[in-house]
Amino acid sequence: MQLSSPSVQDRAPTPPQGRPLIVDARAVHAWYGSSHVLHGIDLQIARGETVGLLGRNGMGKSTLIRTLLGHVTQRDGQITLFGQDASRARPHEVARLGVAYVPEGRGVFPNLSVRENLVMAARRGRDGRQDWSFERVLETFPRLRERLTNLGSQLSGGEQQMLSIGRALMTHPELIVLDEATEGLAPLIVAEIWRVIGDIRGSGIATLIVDRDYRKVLARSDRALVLQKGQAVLAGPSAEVAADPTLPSYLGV
Amino acid sequence: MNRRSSPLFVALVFAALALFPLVAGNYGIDFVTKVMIYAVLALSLELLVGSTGLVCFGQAAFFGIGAYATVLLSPQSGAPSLLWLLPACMLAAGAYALFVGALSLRTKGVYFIMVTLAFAQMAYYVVHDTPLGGGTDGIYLYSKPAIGAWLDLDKPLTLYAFTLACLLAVFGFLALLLRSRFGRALAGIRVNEQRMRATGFSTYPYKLAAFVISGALAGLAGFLFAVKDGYVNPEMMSWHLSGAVLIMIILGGLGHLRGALIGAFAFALLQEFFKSEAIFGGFAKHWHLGLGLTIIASVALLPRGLVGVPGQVRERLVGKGMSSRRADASEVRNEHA
Amino acid sequence: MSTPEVLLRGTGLTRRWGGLVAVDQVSLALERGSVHAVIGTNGAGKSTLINMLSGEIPPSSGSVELLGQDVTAWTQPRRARAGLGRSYQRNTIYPSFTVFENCRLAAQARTQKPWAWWHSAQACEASTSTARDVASRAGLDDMLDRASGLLSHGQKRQLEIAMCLATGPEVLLLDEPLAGMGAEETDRMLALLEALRPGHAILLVEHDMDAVFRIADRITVMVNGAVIASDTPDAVRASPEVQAAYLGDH
Amino acid sequence: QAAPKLKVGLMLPATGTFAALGTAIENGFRLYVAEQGGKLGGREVEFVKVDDESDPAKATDNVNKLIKRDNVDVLVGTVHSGVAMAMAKVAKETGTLLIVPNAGAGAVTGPMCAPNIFRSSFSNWQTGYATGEAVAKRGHKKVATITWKYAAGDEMVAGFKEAFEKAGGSVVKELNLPFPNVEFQALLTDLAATKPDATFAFFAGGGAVKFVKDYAGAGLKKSIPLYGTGFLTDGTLEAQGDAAEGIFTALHYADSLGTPRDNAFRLAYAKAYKLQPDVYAVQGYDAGQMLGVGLAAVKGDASKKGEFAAALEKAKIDSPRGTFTLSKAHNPVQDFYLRQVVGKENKSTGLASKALADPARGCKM
Amino acid sequence: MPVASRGNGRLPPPEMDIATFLIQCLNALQYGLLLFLVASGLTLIFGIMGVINLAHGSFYMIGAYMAFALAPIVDATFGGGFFSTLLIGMVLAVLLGYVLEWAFFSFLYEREHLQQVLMTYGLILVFEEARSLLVGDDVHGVNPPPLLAGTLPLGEMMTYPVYRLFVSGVCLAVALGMYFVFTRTRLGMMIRAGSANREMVQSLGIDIKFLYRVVFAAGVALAVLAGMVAAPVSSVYPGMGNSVLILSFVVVVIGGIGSIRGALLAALLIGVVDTFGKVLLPQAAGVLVYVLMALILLWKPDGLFKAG
Ligand SMILES: Nc1ncnc2c1ncn2[C@@H]1O[C@H](COP(=O)(O)OP(=O)(O)OP(=O)(O)O)[C@@H](O)[C@H]1O
Ligand SMILES: Nc1ncnc2c1ncn2[C@@H]1O[C@H](COP(=O)(O)OP(=O)(O)OP(=O)(O)O)[C@@H](O)[C@H]1O
Ligand SMILES: [Mg+2]
Ligand SMILES: [Mg+2]
Repeated sequence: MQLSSPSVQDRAPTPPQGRPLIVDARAVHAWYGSSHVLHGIDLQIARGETVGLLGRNGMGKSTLIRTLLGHVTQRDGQITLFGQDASRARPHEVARLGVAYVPEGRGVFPNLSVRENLVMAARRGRDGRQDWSFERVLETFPRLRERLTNLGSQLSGGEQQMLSIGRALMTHPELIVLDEATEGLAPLIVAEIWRVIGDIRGSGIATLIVDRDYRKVLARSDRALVLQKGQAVLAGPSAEVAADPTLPSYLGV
Repeated sequence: MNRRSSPLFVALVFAALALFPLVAGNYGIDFVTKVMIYAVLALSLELLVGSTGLVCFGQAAFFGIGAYATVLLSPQSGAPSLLWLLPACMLAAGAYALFVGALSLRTKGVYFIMVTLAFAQMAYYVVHDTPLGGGTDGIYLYSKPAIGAWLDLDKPLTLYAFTLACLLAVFGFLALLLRSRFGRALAGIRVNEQRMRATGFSTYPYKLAAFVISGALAGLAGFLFAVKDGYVNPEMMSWHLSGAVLIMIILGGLGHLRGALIGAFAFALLQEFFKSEAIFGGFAKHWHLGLGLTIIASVALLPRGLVGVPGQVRERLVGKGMSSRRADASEVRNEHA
Repeated sequence: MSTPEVLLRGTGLTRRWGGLVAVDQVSLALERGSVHAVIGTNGAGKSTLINMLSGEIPPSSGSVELLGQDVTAWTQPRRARAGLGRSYQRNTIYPSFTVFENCRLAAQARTQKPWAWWHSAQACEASTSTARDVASRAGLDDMLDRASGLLSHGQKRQLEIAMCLATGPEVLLLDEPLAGMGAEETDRMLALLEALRPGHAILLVEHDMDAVFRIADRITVMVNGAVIASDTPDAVRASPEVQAAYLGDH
Repeated sequence: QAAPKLKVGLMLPATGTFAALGTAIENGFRLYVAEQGGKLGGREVEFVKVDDESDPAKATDNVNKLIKRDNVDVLVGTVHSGVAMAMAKVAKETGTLLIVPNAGAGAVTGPMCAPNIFRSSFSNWQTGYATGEAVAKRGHKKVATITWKYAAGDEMVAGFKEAFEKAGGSVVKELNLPFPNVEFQALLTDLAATKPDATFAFFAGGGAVKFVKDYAGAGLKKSIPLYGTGFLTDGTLEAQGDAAEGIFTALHYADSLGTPRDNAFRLAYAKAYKLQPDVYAVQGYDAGQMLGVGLAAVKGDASKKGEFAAALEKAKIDSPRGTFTLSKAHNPVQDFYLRQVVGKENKSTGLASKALADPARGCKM
Repeated sequence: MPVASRGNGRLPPPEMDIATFLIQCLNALQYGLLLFLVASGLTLIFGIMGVINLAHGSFYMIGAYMAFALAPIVDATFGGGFFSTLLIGMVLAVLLGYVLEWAFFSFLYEREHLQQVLMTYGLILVFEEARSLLVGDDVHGVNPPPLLAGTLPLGEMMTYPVYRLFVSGVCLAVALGMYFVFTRTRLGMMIRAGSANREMVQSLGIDIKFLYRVVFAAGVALAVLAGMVAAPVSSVYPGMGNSVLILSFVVVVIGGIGSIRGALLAALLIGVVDTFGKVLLPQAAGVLVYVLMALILLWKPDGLFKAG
């Protein structure tokens, strides 16, 4: 398997044998203007796998995600998604390959009603799956059902978060990318989200997750990657990462 | 992004304007006087659009009111004194701005644009459809204002110097204003009014003050225009002029005082250039085409307007692409999405 | 200890959005020297409550009292000048300004002097030093000259708090200040709140229960607009009602 | 040795609504100069052009451009009255010769009149007055008027009313709509409810086309005969189609007058420009003639304004429209034809008014 | 001397019988519908896409000139007269819109909105001049198709052109169609979403560039359709685009940006105010529309119908 940055050669993220890789990114660099934000990061995600992405504020987690998704155009490196070269792919092409995105800050459409936010996103999965129906999303987040006709801008912060996740599910992704998806959610709902993540993992959907609750992330993910100033400083099976004595220093705890 | 105007450039411009009469003929002086008046008008609008984020589409009304006041307040015989006439005209324009601003600042964004247009159109129809200001044919100014014998605006050179002084004064005043606390508060209002209110700025009076100042300065431009032409006409208040001034400041580059200056000159010179029979011969009558294409090209190639040109050249030389700017802009925009 | 001084009091606050009662007859008092946490399910009306207290939206009914004065009819800026500061759940910053200017402008609210148009704003010592101070307290020392729109999400959250502090409020209404912050920043923020506690009255809306139970002196729990409990942290944690509606197995 | 060239400043609309009129005037003017071998008063003519955009707010600048920058000897222009007023003011102040080839504002040869200002076209009052006489003569008693609410419209209606009431008729309704609004339906309904004997209308260009079509479309053409000053159907017949058929208008020119002078002019014009001339072309042509006459008298020296004016005041201009002279205020004293639209032409049916002179109210000269 | 004429403008106050009143109502309705049609393209490009499109008037003008200049060519090659001209004109308009978006607008979305003002201003100048070069500066009339050329009797002495009914019909069809597409279809939702957050729309697998290109083309096609349909009623003349531009913005803004219902209602309201204003308050007819707009926006700062 490929190795990530030199310092972690011995702990390269090795996905479980036999499962096909749906994300295979190697030596990813990214820039915002003249500032070099990502310095050669490797990331692999296999089908159905949950991968956690950790690091302090401003270390490049979101940038890595946005680079994989094609939103950061100043990038370098080799990105393969579902076996296809996506190094230069545009965001909508990435999405159509089966990647859904729940961005930090939620990205709810403020001028669309809750129903419209959901309905507009609906799409069949790669294999024709349509198990995440409108109804099922509303069952998962009952609060949304009460707010169906409200505009996105009229929702509480947590409601927006639910809507954003629900909307991602409506696209029937193979990989769902959650950037701080539990931000602003009540503990009960957070538990529910983690349960849903577990569910979708069970149904073979892979997850790339960023969350401030690093313990939960490490506990619920298969593998994890820790970023520090745009470099991968720790990578490997989550249990190993969790046990690593240097982890607290990278997370500032 | 701090918006420091480059003082050297501005100083050079004003120096060039001061020396210009030495080399120019009658027409040149006339022409530059006109452009300087438009520059004053553009500066007045820049205060609203570029600095406060209030896109006013009725600036011509304040301009026109200043001009009409000049003519209507002037006595039939004998030169009126500049000392009271000028303030009176600015006051008249400012008073209408107070009225318009007090009402239209209740609205935002495009709605604000349209309400200011509506009030400007009302002023337009008052002079257009009533005998007050001579109707559609306009009215004449009989004698031009003066202060005693030493400042007689009837003399083109005196008018030139006076206009230049006004332009300099307005520019200097606005430059000071924008770096003051008042100016920073306006900038804050442009970027995020909600936060301004939450931190304790009563934004309405701030915006209203900016609106009135802007209106009065537009009135000053109107005064100068009426004095220069000695003739006013309802078309001075039409939305075409409001639009043209807006075009000037966008072309020059929003958010910079010198952008208004550059824009006014660029717009006027471009028109003259494409209208010139000496260069284009018979095709000069199709000057709209050349002007239009130039404007389109400038939007495509100069994302920051004319003021951004030096920066772009520098970036080119250093070999830094424009993509960084784009990433920045989209990021900043999404913040409000 | 003398009887605690109530700095901000909301009485019978109600807000309707069409048919929805977002906040229903909520009363609470914020005392100097204490942190009062408001927790509750999503959409319970916590942000709406803050909006009413800070004057961002008018209540459908009820009243607000600030430093002993009835301020229900006051505009938001006026309340802010009287010593009420707030942060937003969604970043509400000046994205095109530098971090420093964001803080400085907020600090300027205390010394507005709009008529002094010949004085440069940057020359105002009071606001520049306050700006540096609050930026450093929020952990943004290194970023003073960065355009704030280009910060990472968590950094923007830090800035949000810095701007709230810059106005030097006596009463702070913080809407999920810890959301989006990493562990290190969370600790820093809690320490900051701890340091602010004496002399200030703080309303903290948060979903991070560890943090809430660590710092709150009193907790109000809201569900569907109504208060279902308002008590000491221990009592709230023990309440079966609160556990069922909000905490779960926390 | 050759005298220096005579600089003629043409200030006409090249863009905007009046562009076509500007072209016709320029063509007419150039035709006359060409007929004279490119020379007037012994001096070769050189043209300097400015597009006035029909914008009075820019008018003073544009005139200054011609006078101060290009140092023209003579100014010719323009179509729009507001612009012409600004031109007249500058001409009056600087003493530059000005010939107005269209704009009918009363003031140009009224309060603004000056020894160096001339008009080769008409005054608004004149056209209205001539129409008023004709409508009265055709036996109508109660008339409604309709026009845009701006100076030209007001002046024409005033002229019309003066003549019509003098002849014993009465104007029962005066309808206005804001310039340049072209939604006539409401006023047509109002007109139908008023039931006058006839309607007098002034519109021009696109507005005239739409008005005539709407008038016919509303079925009023049959029940309430439509009259107008000639602009209602001049240069617009192709666009108006059948709707204009039979309409009577009065103007100082008509298609196929049939006089030898007119035939020669039309032939020459058609040959030069592959276009049929219209009244604007005639006005341009006559502006050229007037300049020729004046310059001949001063041997090409445009600075001798007194002699120039004296010569013109005595002259009989042999225009395609018929000979005319100039009034004291320098406005043509001319015949007006009552024309009827037949086929695609404004055919003269006789005189509406003979040698009609503008009263030049307010002119002190 | 008859009493009726007592000097300029001092005529007896207008009075109206029932029949006249009803006819005026019809006029108001018809004018309002025409206004909506004219503004429909702007509702799309400006109201929904959020592009400040000053060139709307130019697209309208292009449509009108197409109706004039294209008709003989189409009739000669394909036959079918008016209706095939409409069809072919629309196809050309879509192409034009598509190319324009690609060449001039695709890079503007990420910039400051006022840059669009500058761009579309440049386009106005170019289009107007191109028109002058290609078809000249003359005024032209366009005849309604023979099928719709008749008139219906109305009141005692008036008639009503059938073609105007057709125009109203087209307008209603356009209004209904737009309303349906934008509020009821996913396409409409995507378009509205795109105006709020382009990046997120892309993340949902939608090619926003293509989508917006198509929408822009549709907006241009609507403006051109309006021009072609209105040509027989309004005739064809230089500067005609200018004269509808502001009024179209007024319609969109009074209605509430992004609301098609609002735009329709606003157009009808303007129709009523303009029609009755001209008759009952002729002195102020020019400003009435602006007074109306100012009043409505001061009363409802977000227009009649807030978008949603
Ligand atoms: N559009 C941008 N332009 C320039 N710099 C940026 C931009 N967006 C982010 N950055 C910078 O890049 C770095 C990485 O940011 P990123 O958003 O990836 O961090 P993050 O790990 O997601 O942090 P957080 O936990 O706070 O969301 C930060 O230092 C940030 O300031
Ligand atoms: N402008 C509005 N129009 C209509 N409903 C609104 C509006 N703003 C908020 N609401 C509704 O009011 C309720 C309370 O919202 P609020 O934002 O106060 O919740 P909250 O307690 O802060 O929730 P969270 O923890 O998720 O942020 C929600 O159901 C929300 O949808
Ligand atoms: Mg992030
Ligand atoms: Mg909230």
